[in-house]
Formats: sequence, C-alpha cells, structure tokens
Amino acid sequence: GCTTDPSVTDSSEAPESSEEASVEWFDQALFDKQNAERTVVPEGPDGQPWLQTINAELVDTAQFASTGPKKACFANASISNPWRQTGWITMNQQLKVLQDAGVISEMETRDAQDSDDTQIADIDYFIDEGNCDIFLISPNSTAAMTPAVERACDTGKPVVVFDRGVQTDCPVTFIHPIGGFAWGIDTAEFLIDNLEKGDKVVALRILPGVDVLEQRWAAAEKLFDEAGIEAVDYFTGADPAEIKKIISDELAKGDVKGIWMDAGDGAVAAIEAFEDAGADYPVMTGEDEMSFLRKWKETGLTGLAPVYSNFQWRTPLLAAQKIFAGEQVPVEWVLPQSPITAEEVDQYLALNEGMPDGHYAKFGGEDLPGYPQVWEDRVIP
Amino acid sequence: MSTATPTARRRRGRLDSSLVVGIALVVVIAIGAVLVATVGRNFFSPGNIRDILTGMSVLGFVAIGQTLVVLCASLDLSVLYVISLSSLIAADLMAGNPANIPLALAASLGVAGLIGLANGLIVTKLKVNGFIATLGTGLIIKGFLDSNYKGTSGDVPMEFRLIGATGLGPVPVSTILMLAVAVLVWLFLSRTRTGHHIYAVGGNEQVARLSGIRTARPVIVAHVLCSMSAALAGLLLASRSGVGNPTFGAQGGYDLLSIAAVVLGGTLLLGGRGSVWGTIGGVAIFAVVDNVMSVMQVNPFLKDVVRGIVIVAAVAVYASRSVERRRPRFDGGGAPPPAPSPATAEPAASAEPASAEGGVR
Amino acid sequence: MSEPILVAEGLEKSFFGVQVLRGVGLTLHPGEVHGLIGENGAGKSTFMKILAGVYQRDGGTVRIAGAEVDFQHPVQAAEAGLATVFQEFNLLPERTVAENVFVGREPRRFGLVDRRRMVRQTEQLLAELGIDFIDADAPVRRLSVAEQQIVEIVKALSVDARVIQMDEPTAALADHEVELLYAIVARLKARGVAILYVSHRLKEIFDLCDTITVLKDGALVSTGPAAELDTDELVRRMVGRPIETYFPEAEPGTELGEPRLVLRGAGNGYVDGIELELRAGEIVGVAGLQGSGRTELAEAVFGIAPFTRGTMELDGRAIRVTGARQAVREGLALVTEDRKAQGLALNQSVLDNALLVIRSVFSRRTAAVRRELPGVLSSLEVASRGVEQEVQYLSGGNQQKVVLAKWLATEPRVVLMDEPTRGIDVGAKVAVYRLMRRLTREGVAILMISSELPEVIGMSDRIIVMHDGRASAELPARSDEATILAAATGTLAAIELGGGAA
Amino acid sequence: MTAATELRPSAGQRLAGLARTLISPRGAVFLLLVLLLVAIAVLNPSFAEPSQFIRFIQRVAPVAIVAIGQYFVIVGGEFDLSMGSVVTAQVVIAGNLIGQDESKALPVLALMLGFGAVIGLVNGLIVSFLKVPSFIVTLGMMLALLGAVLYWTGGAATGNPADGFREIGRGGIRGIPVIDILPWSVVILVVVLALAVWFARRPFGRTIIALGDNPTTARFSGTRSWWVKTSTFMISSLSATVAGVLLVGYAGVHPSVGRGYEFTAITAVVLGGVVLGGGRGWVVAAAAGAFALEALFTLLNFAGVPSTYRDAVQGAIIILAVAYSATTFRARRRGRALEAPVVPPPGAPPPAAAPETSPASGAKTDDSPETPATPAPIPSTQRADNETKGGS
Ligand SMILES: Nc1ncnc2c1ncn2[C@@H]1O[C@H](COP(=O)(O)OP(=O)(O)OP(=O)(O)O)[C@@H](O)[C@H]1O
Ligand SMILES: Nc1ncnc2c1ncn2[C@@H]1O[C@H](COP(=O)(O)OP(=O)(O)OP(=O)(O)O)[C@@H](O)[C@H]1O
Ligand SMILES: [Mg+2]
Ligand SMILES: [Mg+2]
Repeated sequence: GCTTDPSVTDSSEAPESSEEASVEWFDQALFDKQNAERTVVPEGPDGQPWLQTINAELVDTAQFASTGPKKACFANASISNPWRQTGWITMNQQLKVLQDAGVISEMETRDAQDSDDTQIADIDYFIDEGNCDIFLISPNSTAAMTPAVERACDTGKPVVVFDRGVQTDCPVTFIHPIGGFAWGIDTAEFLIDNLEKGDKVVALRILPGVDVLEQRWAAAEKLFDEAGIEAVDYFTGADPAEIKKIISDELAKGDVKGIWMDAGDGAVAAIEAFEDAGADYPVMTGEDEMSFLRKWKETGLTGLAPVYSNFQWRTPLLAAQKIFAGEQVPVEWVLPQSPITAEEVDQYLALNEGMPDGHYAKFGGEDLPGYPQVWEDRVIP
Repeated sequence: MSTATPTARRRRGRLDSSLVVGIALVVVIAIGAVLVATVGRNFFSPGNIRDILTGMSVLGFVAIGQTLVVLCASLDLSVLYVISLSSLIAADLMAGNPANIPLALAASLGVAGLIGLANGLIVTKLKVNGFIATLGTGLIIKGFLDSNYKGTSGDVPMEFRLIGATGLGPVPVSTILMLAVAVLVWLFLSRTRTGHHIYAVGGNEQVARLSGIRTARPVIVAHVLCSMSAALAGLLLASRSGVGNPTFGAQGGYDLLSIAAVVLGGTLLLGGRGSVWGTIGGVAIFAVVDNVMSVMQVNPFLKDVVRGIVIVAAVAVYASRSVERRRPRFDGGGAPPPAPSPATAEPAASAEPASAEGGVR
Repeated sequence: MSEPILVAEGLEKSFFGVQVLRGVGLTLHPGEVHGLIGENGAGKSTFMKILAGVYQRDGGTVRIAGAEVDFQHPVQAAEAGLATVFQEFNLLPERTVAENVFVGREPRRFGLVDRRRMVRQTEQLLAELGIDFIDADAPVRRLSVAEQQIVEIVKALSVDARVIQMDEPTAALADHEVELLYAIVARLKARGVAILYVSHRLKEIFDLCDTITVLKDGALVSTGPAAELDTDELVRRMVGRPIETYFPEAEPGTELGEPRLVLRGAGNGYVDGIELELRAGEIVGVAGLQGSGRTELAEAVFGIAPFTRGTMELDGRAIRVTGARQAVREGLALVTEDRKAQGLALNQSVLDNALLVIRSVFSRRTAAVRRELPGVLSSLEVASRGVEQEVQYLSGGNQQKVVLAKWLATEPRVVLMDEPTRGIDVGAKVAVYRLMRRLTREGVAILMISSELPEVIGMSDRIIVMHDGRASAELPARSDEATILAAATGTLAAIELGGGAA
Repeated sequence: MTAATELRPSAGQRLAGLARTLISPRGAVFLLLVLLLVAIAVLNPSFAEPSQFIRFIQRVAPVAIVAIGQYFVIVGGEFDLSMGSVVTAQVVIAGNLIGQDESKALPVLALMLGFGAVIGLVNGLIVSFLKVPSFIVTLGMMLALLGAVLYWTGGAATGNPADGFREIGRGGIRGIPVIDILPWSVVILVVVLALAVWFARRPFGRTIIALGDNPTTARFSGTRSWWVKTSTFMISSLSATVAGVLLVGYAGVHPSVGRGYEFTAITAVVLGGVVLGGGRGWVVAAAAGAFALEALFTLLNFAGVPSTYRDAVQGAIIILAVAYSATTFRARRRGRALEAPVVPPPGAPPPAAAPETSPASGAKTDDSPETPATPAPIPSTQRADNETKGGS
C-alpha cells in the first residue's frame, strides 16, 4: 500500500535531472557520448593513463595558483569493496610522492562508510573545521551529495570530484573513466559477438541503485535486447554463495551460454558453478580483478575483462597539484577505460603476480613507492 | 522495614536509570575531548559540535521510536526500510515544488503510520514475535523499494532542504526538531494514558490486563509511532540530501544501531523500564564515539570494532549495576559476597571458621 | 440491619473438571467485616476472584445492591464498587507507587495524565491509612513486601469501593503493620464499606470480623456471627476431621541418627546467628511470619545466597556450599516455595522435569534413573496422562509431586522443603506427608519450612521459629500454636495471650 | 492412566497422530517444505532427479548447519547475531592462512575450530557473567569481528584456499549410482544433524531446553547455567565455523560470504516452530526450516519472480508461517487444556467424604470439559505461563 507511483512525477520543476525521478537508467545522449569516447585516442603522457584525458575541455585554474604545501581534505564514500580498497591504497602512495615533493602537506580523510548522511556531515565538518586548501570528494551517491558539494564549492576553495559524479558544475574538475555505458557496450558487444541469437546470458549484478553500476546494465540490456540475446539479471550482493546458487538454478532450468557481470567480485564462483554442474564454460565478462583474470587463464574460457579504471584514484591528488600550479585541467576529466582482452591477460597476470585476488590489474601504481609490497600486503591506512 | 528512609532509597533508585547514561556520556565526552586534543583539534569547536549533533539527529529519530517499541517488549527491524520509503515518498511528491511539502509530509508519515499499524497488528493479533514480524514487513517493503526504485528519486525543494542545512549557531535545526520529538515522546510516555500503558504492558502483560488495560492497543500505538518517527528520520535525510534514496536506511544500519542505542540508554530489552532521555544519551554516546574516531581518522574497519566493543562494554556497566538482590537485612554480609572471610563474623558467630579444605569434594 | 450490599448464592466453579466451589454463597452488609476462612485450597481465593470478575462462575448468582451482576473483568467490578486485594501481587515493579495505584485508570486533566493529582491522591490515600513511610513517587521494586502489600490495599481503596475484598492482606505484614491494617479496616467500616476478609490468622478474624463464613473443600460449612464461635469450634469446622489422621505418624523403624546438617552461628545478609542441628531421620519444622527469613535460610544452606559467617557441617564435615550445584552434589535438595517460578520448567514434560537435576548434575546416572522413574512417579501417585505430558497441564498437587520426584531421583540425604504443601489439595498433602515419613525412615534429614502451623505442629520433631532473620526459638514437637506465634512475632512473653484471645 | 503408565498407540492412532503433527505448529514446517518441493518439481521436473536434488541439499547444508547451531542458542533462551560474521571471518581466515599450501589445511582447520569456540566462549561468558543481553553482546561481536577481520586482511582475502581444502564444500564421493555424486556437504550435514539430534536428547541437551524454559528453576536444580549457556554459544559459533568451511569450498572467499546468515538462521529456526525466548522446539524442525527457506528461494528463482520481488514474497511467507504456528498453537493449547481432565489421585479422599460438607455439593460432578475458566481478556495462570513466550 503505497501512495506514490515513481513514474508519475511533476516534471515542471525538474530541469536537466535525468536521474531524478526516472525509472530507467538508460540515457541515449550519454550512451552515444560514451560510445564515441571508447574509440578516442586519449591525450596525455604515454604510459600514464591516470594523467590522460579524453575530449578534454580545459578550464583555467590560475585563481587557485599558490605555492607551498597544501592541505587536502578527502571525503571518501567508503572502502567497503576491493575496488575501492585497491584505489585507496594507491591514492595513499600517490600522496606520499606529493608530500615528498612538497605539494601536499597532509591529507585529512573522513570515511563515510557508505552513508550519504555521514558523507554530508563529513563535508560540512571539513568546511567548518578542516582548514582545507582543497576538497577531494568521492561521492557516495550522485544526487544526494550535490547540496553538500555545492557548499564546499561555496567556500571558494577548489573542489575535485571523482568516481561517481554530482549534479552540479561547481567542482573544478570531475574525474572519472569513460563510464558505465562504455562498460556495458564493451561487454555486451563481446558477448553478442561470441554468442548466437537466442542464447541465454545470466547477468550478475551487485546491487541496485548505484549509477555507475546501473548504467553498465542499462547499456548492456539494451544491446542484448537488440541482438536477440535472452538475458536475465540478478542482484547478488557480490556474495559468491548466492552467485553459485543462482547459476546452479539457471543451469538446472536450461543452458546458460553467457555470463555478464557488472563487477568482477564473485566471477570465480560463477565459473565454478559451471564446473560443478559439468556444463561447458560460458562466454563471460568479468572485471580486471585478479581473481577473475586468474580463473580465466586457468580455465581458458572465452572472456573479456572490462575495466573501471582503478588508477583514477591517483588522479585527484595529481589534479590538485595541477590546480595549485595554476595549470589548466579538464572540466570533466575523462580517463581512458579499455577492457583487458584475451591477448592481454598474460601480460597483466605477469605484471601483477603476487597480488591478492582482490587486487585490480589496472591499478596503475607500478611507479609509486612501496610497489609491490604495499599492494601485496594490502596495507590500508 | 518500614522505617527505612525513603529518601535514601529514592536516591539509589534514580541513580541507575538515565543518570548513569548521563555519567557515561560525560565520561565518553571527556575521553573524546582529550583524544581530539591530541591531534590538535578542539572537541568543543562549533564545527565539531555541529558534526556530533548532526550525527545524532537521524539515529535519534529512529531510536526515539524504537524506545517506544522496546518499552512494550517488542522490536522494530523494519525501520530501515521505512526510512528509505518515507524519503522517497516525500521527495517524489515534493518534486521540487514547495507547495507540495505539506502533502508530501502527510503522505510519508501516513504511509509509515500504516506500516506501523500493520506491524502492531501482526504482533498483537497474529501473535508473531516482534522480531520476526518486523523482519518480515521490512523484507516486504524492501521488495517494494527494489522493484519500484532504481536509485535516488525525487527532488526536495530548497525550502525543505533548509531544515537539514541550517542551524542556530552550532546547533542544527534537525537536532532541535529531534529533541522536540523527544520531548513530545517523553510527554506522551509520562503524561498520556497510552504512554503509561506502554510501560505497564511491557512490564507485565498479565498485570496490565488485570488492571483493565486493553493490552493490544499500547503495542499497536508504539509500533505506529515508531514507524512514524522512522519516517521523520527519512524526511530529514531527504532534506539533507535533496532526494529520496531506497538505501538510506540500509546505509546507516539504523535497525540494529537504534536498538543498541536504546539498550545503551538503559531501557530494558524485555520492556517495562526505560526512558527517552536515556536513549538520547545512548545516541549521543554513539555520535561522540563516531565523531572522535572520524577526527582521529581511525581506519574504517577498526571503527566497527570500536563500536562493537563500546556497545557491549557500556551495556555491561548498566547490566552489572542492575543485578541487585533484595536488600540485605544484616550488614556485613551484603549482597552475594565474592570471597567472604569468616573473620568478619559478628562476635556471636562461631569461633571455628569454615575450613576450605574440608569443604568441596 | 441494613439492606445487604452484596449477596452471592450458590456459586459453582470447576477447573478442568475438578470442582473447587460447590454452591457457596454469603451475604455482605454495609459496614460489616465478613471473615472467610478455610484451609488452603478450600476455595476462598476462587470465590473472591469470581466476585471480582477474574473467573466466570459456572453457576449461582451475585447481586450488588440488589442488582444482579456478572462481571467479565475486575475493572467492571471495581467500577461497580467492588475492589479486590488479590493474594498474589499485581504490581509493576518498575513503576512508581502512584502509577501502580492508578494503572489502567490514570486521572486526566486536559486529556493528559495528571501526575500531580495521581501522586497527591496516592499520598492522601496513604495518609488516610496513617502511612507516612511510603513515597508515592518511589518505584515499587524498591519497597519491602509489606510496603508492597500496603500499595495493593491503596490500589483497591482508590476506586472508592463499597465492597472491598482482601485476600490474606496481612500475610506479609509484621505486627505493628497488622495494627495499622486494623485501623484501616476500622475506618473503612465506619465509612460503611463492606469488607470480605480472608486470613489464616484466627486471632485477626476474631479481632476484626462481625461474621464468619467457613469453607471446606469448596463447600460452605457454616456462616454466622463471630460472637457465636470460638477458636476450637472454628478449627473444627475448618479442618473437619481430627488432626491425627491428617498427619501420619512416623513409620516404624524410623531412627534418630547422627547429625546430618549442623549450623553454628551461620549468617549472611539475610539471616543471622542460625544455630541448627538436623539429624538423620528427623523432621525439623521452621515456622515464622512471611518475610522472617525462612526461605533465605534454606537458600543459604543450599548455596543460593551462601552463608558468610559461621560454620556449616554436613555429616560431620565442615563445608562451605557456594552454589546449588555443589549443594546437590553434597546430597542436599531444596523443594522451593514457588513451584512455577523456581521448581519447574512448565513447557517441559513430566519426564524432563523429573530428570532435570539428574541430567544437569549427575548426567551419567540419567539412564538408570530414567528406568526407575515410572516407579517413583507411581509411588508418588502422580496423576498424568503419561510421562510425556507437559507439567503445565498438571494440577498443582501433581506438579508438586513432580518436583519431589525430581529431588528424590538424586537420593538426597538432607531435604530442605520450603512450603512443600503450598496450594496443593488435601489428598496431595497427605501424600507429601507420607513421603516425608518414608524418607526419614530411610535416614534422610528434613528441614520443613511452612506457614501452616498445623502442618508444622503435626509433622515436626522439633520446631525452629524465625523472626526477623534470626532463629528466635527452638521448640519441642507438638508445641502449641500460640507459643509458636508468639515466638514468630518476637513476643514470647505474650504466649498466654494467643489461644484464649477470642 | 494414572501413575505415568503410557498407552500403547495403535497403528491407526499413529497415522492420525502423524497427520495431526503435520498440521500442528510442530509439523507445519515439514508440510511447508513438502509443498515447496513439490511446487519446484512441478515447475522444473529435473529438480526431482536425484542428482539435482542432492545438489540442492548440498547447497542448503551450510544454512541448515547454521540454523542447527542457532537452534541451541534460541532454545536456550538467547540470540546469536554474530553467526554471519563468524562465517565471514572463518572464510577469510581459510583464504588467508591456507593459501595454496595444502599441507596447512589441517592445522588451519584446527585453528578455525578453536577460533570459533573462542568466539562462542566470549559471547557466552559476557552474557552469563556481565548480564548483558545476548542480543547486544552478539550484535557487538558481529560488528567487532567483521571489522577486525577486514582490518586484518585489508578488506579482502588473499585468495581462495587450496583446492584440497575447498573440496570439503565443493566436492564429494563421485561415481555413486543414482545420485552421481554424494557431496561432502551432504555427508557433513547428515552427521551434524545426527549429532545435534543425539546431543539434544542427551542430558546436556535437555538441560539447555530446561534452562531456556526457566532459568531460575535450572539454577535451583544445580545446573551450571553459565556453562550450559556458554556452550550453546560455542555450538553456534562452531556450527558457523563448519558452515564457513563448507561455504569457502562451495563458493570461495569473499567478505560478503555469510552476510545476513544470522537473520536467515533465526528465521529458519522460527519457521521450524522454535519459540523465541527458549524452552520449546525441535532441532530437526529447525533444520527443516532452513530447507524450507532455501526451497522458497529456489522456487522463486524457478518461477521467474523478478529478483527484486523475492524479498517481499519471503517476508510475507515468514509472517504467515509464523502467524499460523502462533495462532494454531494458541488454539491447540486451549484445546489441549480442555481435553486434559486431570484424574484426581486415587489417594485423595473424595471431596464429598468430608464430614460437614454443604448439601449444595455434588451439583456438578461430571468430568465435562469446562471452558478454561477465564474471561477473554484475562488468561488463567495456566495459559499465562507460556503466553509470554509464545506471544510478542
Ligand atoms: N486457575 C486455576 N486452575 C486450576 N485450578 C485452580 C486454579 N485456581 C485455583 N485452583 C484450584 O482451586 C482450588 C481452590 O483454590 P483457591 O486458590 O481458591 O484456595 P484458597 O482457599 O484461596 O487457598 P489458600 O488459602 O491457599 O489461598 C485449589 O485446589 C486450587 O489448586
Ligand atoms: N529486609 C527485607 N526487606 C525487604 N524485603 C525483605 C526483607 N527480608 C525479606 N524480604 C522479602 O520478604 C519475602 C519473604 O522473605 P523470606 O523468603 O526470607 O521469608 P519467609 O519466611 O520464607 O517468607 P515466606 O512465607 O514468603 O516464604 C522475600 O521475598 C524477601 O524479598
Ligand atoms: Mg487463596
Ligand atoms: Mg518463604
């Protein structure tokens, strides 16, 4: 008994807010933009993808130019999954470099533990008490964090947002890889190429409602639909036991030819479900998490590892460096995001040998101090 | 027995309820202030106080409602989803238009009230344990949310956002509202019949029944009010973030945390004893602990360890206090003595002390 | 005489097929104090509860001020001017005195509970009773039993009743508090209130009552002016049979043996200076008023609240018992006074309850005991539908026998019995007495705490009387009631008074 | 029928008894389970094939084992909310400490069992001696344990443990005729259930139930309450450990393995007719509750219910199932009280034999079942005793 129907909304007062009050995550314009960005050759230093940009529209930061070490305040959404943990480790190593270089004096971090409310309070605390020279924000959710980010902008200090976005242009730069639609396109095209019309794909999704994840599925679902691939999706909470049960049941119902995942966590369990049921390996897309790459290699299945570039965790601090140097930065800093293909697996496996299963192959911290020990031991500050 | 001084007795009686929580809070604040000072910050700065009070507001609303339910020996695990649902209903109905605010408030509180009513009826009429009943209704709401919402939704107009964003000095308006609700609930508990009956039913359903109380009613009312105050938490979250979110509740883990705060506030999990002010104290303890850990940049995983330990340790302090037998008639013996020495015996007592080796086995 | 305020006629009541009231009736006039007496289980409380609307009668009529009534709930009765002080406490320990007095009908002002009026009226009621030591704002859990009893009375008074029933209101009161109650009753009487008064203390009955109704086994024996009765006649009507057949003699072959349990100067927070010698084959009775510390004595011996002073010897060995488990291992058994709260696990079967101690303390003997159990149960004449029946469905007497079976299974050498026959019927009582005699013949020592003086007198080889936590006297077998009562109230000098008071 | 002699039931009576048991609260869970299984088999006949069905049992095994452990805690009158975290902790420990080194499997397994026992011991000791409600103790343990494990591992495990170790949860005895493979999980479940049934009937197991029913009585009967209580927590933590071992084999290492298991286990136990608050319930029914719950999920999968609606259906079914138990239980209890005319002991003198009884007696001497003595709003003490447990 609920009185609202979410699809019925008063759109008069809601400008440019496509996420707001929308049932569908699919956004054709964004889809087209990201689709195009996939094929753009990124600009920037070779071998340093975290400094590369795609279709950058630069903005002047001269007003922030200033010398001496600066204090960064980092409002982090959480470190509750392996992707964020890996990035967080990388970010701290990057911080060391910048501290040694005298760019950053210290970074004060508040971790919101996945709570919007906490993160809003964290940002407000920084504004009141932090003595911050720059705000780095990895929002817990897009719309909810907008008012707080706007307040941070109002202080006149530079604001850098990365990973998930916010619905305001006020930050100096918003850093992110190409995005969920690109992921969806990469993976769906791969599966469609390797499957027949009418084949069944099981989509394993972690949780509903997070934009970067929803967009992946929105794109893939659309493409599957167009290609006549039968796709069923499940939310698994990344619990491998849950994943295994789901696949087992699907296998009991009939053949499953493909597995699509919106994140690599649990890929191994999905593959093992096929092994245990004595079924042929599916065509599969996972993520650049080591567990998937290793299992992929071991089983020799037909696979693709889409990437949500983990190295983006280095960029905010580097952006800060640029901003304080008065260098131009992109308004929207789109980082490259290219999947790991079958040809590249060996290379990345070799590169990341000794890393834990929860490590991400494209973490981009090979040139940072502490490599590889810090990542191997997963030293979380 | 009749000559025992009532005043002395009263002082002891009062000590172990809200006052202990207050003392615990003061101790926590003192320790917190010292720790915060070690990292070169001021615990009592306006920004920090605001951070703490903000941290109290949402959990405060939920815990106030939870107090009512726990007082009548039930539980509410569905608050999690009621919070999310009410934020969504409100944000959707407001749709950026200030004129819609009253309707949106009425709708989300109304829906929450209906959910509470369902909880109360299931508990009292279907005789399903509150734990299971609200776990079930929570799952039902969760299913509804997951099926109908795919992420944040709605748009809260500026007018309503101000509630979450403004403050009187370092005191956020939301905290004032929360405390106002606490006062209302306190008045409800102490000044209305239903409030009194909540205590009676939670204390002893039989006695309540014999005294002519229709025992289902207070339980149902408590559940309704609990859901509605969870809805207030959801509204506050919508106000602070500008949108509704189907995961607001889950993000804060408000179900178990609110119960922990209630118990931390000295309310008996079995019902019949407790107060809203104790709960506010419990919520404040949580908020201070969280604040101090954040200021000290404690590893987020360790934060949970500390929270877990604080919950158990604090409740242990109250629990061990309340384990009291009947009053001893003869001093010297006291309550169950740990290692009584026969030497303290009164002169009249026997000369030969009970030998230890002669005893057991 | 004035018009009767309450007329009950031919009340009938059965519980699960056992009839406990057989056509009982009585008449109450305004300003009359009407004593209702009878043995345990005679049906006094049931009678009152029917009047109060707690139970529904199976037959008979009740009229108040001429109008026939049929209360479905005590609140209805209270509204009609009939208030009841129940035998069991009906208080909420966490709530204040005033809140308890007015629970369910809190006074309101502008729709809100008027706390001040509640407290004021409570204080007023307390003051009317001349009580200044109870704080209307104190939580009831802080009050002593006597004070709680007074709160119960105040609760009944607060409805401005025309009829007040009191079920053993003095059971928990000390002497001067009984005086207080006398004063209360006198005042109520002067106001024209009719009082139905139940007590086991005959002296009170004669002191207070104008009329006395005697019940026996659920039936009316007699009803008439108190002046026409004396103690002996009253007892004869109550008991209805010579006391000798009621209490079995010691079985042949019973011998007084060595001291089993010896306490010297033993004490703790609740009892003090206890001197006791309990010999094999002996039954020592412990008498005393409620709250005199008898239960606490048993609990101290059993290690629930261990002695902290003095010495305790068991079979000649000095020991310190610090827990029930140790006590059981040492051969002690404690039949607790509160069967339901302390003696039984009501949802479990007869078998599970009977094996409870064995399983938790001597688990290796479980199989053997289990084999013998049907024999034990049948020797105790436990009436059940089988060992798998849950004990909650058994009658009180049978429940008590299950408790006894539980302890017999451990083959104890010293048995502490706290109110072993409380709330059980005549037949069950005799069975318990026989069992006690059998145990003593087997060399078991028994300490029997009882509030029923005839029982203490009829069964004990010696009698310890407790007063205010101390053993105030040790009396020989067959001591008379008056002596015991005098010792129990701490006024041994007043021995002569007791019997001839009426 | 006096004197505790039992009647020997005839075959017909037994059948009728079985039927009655099935619709009784005690048997309701079995009925529910059968219905669910039949529904699944109708939707997907291959499910009924032995080889598929054994896989189903394999999959339920960890949940069922956790439910069995939770059963002992609940029937002893407490809660264990820390089970999920224990599962997670054990899974992560296995991943991190065993790694790819098979030779470490046994020592680490021993360590895990020891660790599980210690967690239970700590829970139990705090509940027993510091008098903190178990709800709070195990909630604190749940937070602290998970946080500590994540802190220790930096959020994620190094990787799956050696295949030899995972074989326990994943593999089985192959080449068995009809069922093709007999998973070790199934074997372990059977062993655990058999142990649990045996243990629940042992003196110690019965003492747990008595303690849950009435702690005061247990104490006055010489029960070592702290130890009995603590042992139930140890059992539950150990069962969570076993479940962890199976899960790490079945699914692999991830910090989300075990999430929500405490609620699943409590739900399963309550579905099995075990009364929250203690003193009542059958361990087999608790395990059946776990099966029913998993069968429900499977049914929803097969029925193609969108995954977002699954929670709603689950919630509704839990409430209905428990409400069914609770309400029929009350009805039955009332009924039972009616049909239990307690035969007066033969030793008791017939009431009328007393010399001066009133002539009015004997008006009602038949044994006809009386209505249970109470007006609707005031239950007699007889019913009141368990009302507090069965009700809210
Ligand atoms: N709710 C009940 N269910 C079954 N039997 C009951 C119930 N209440 C009372 N009885 C039985 O009815 C009989 C009369 O009990 P009642 O309490 O009226 O006795 P009483 O005269 O008040 O005794 P006492 O002096 O011990 O208070 C007893 O045998 C008792 O066991
Ligand atoms: N000093 C005291 N102050 C308050 N309450 C007391 C005191 N001493 C005893 N009591 C209470 O009085 C009640 C009866 O006391 P106790 O059990 O020691 O006496 P008893 O002679 O065995 O009485 P009963 O006849 O009830 O068995 C107990 O519940 C106890 O809590
Ligand atoms: Mg009585
Ligand atoms: Mg006593």
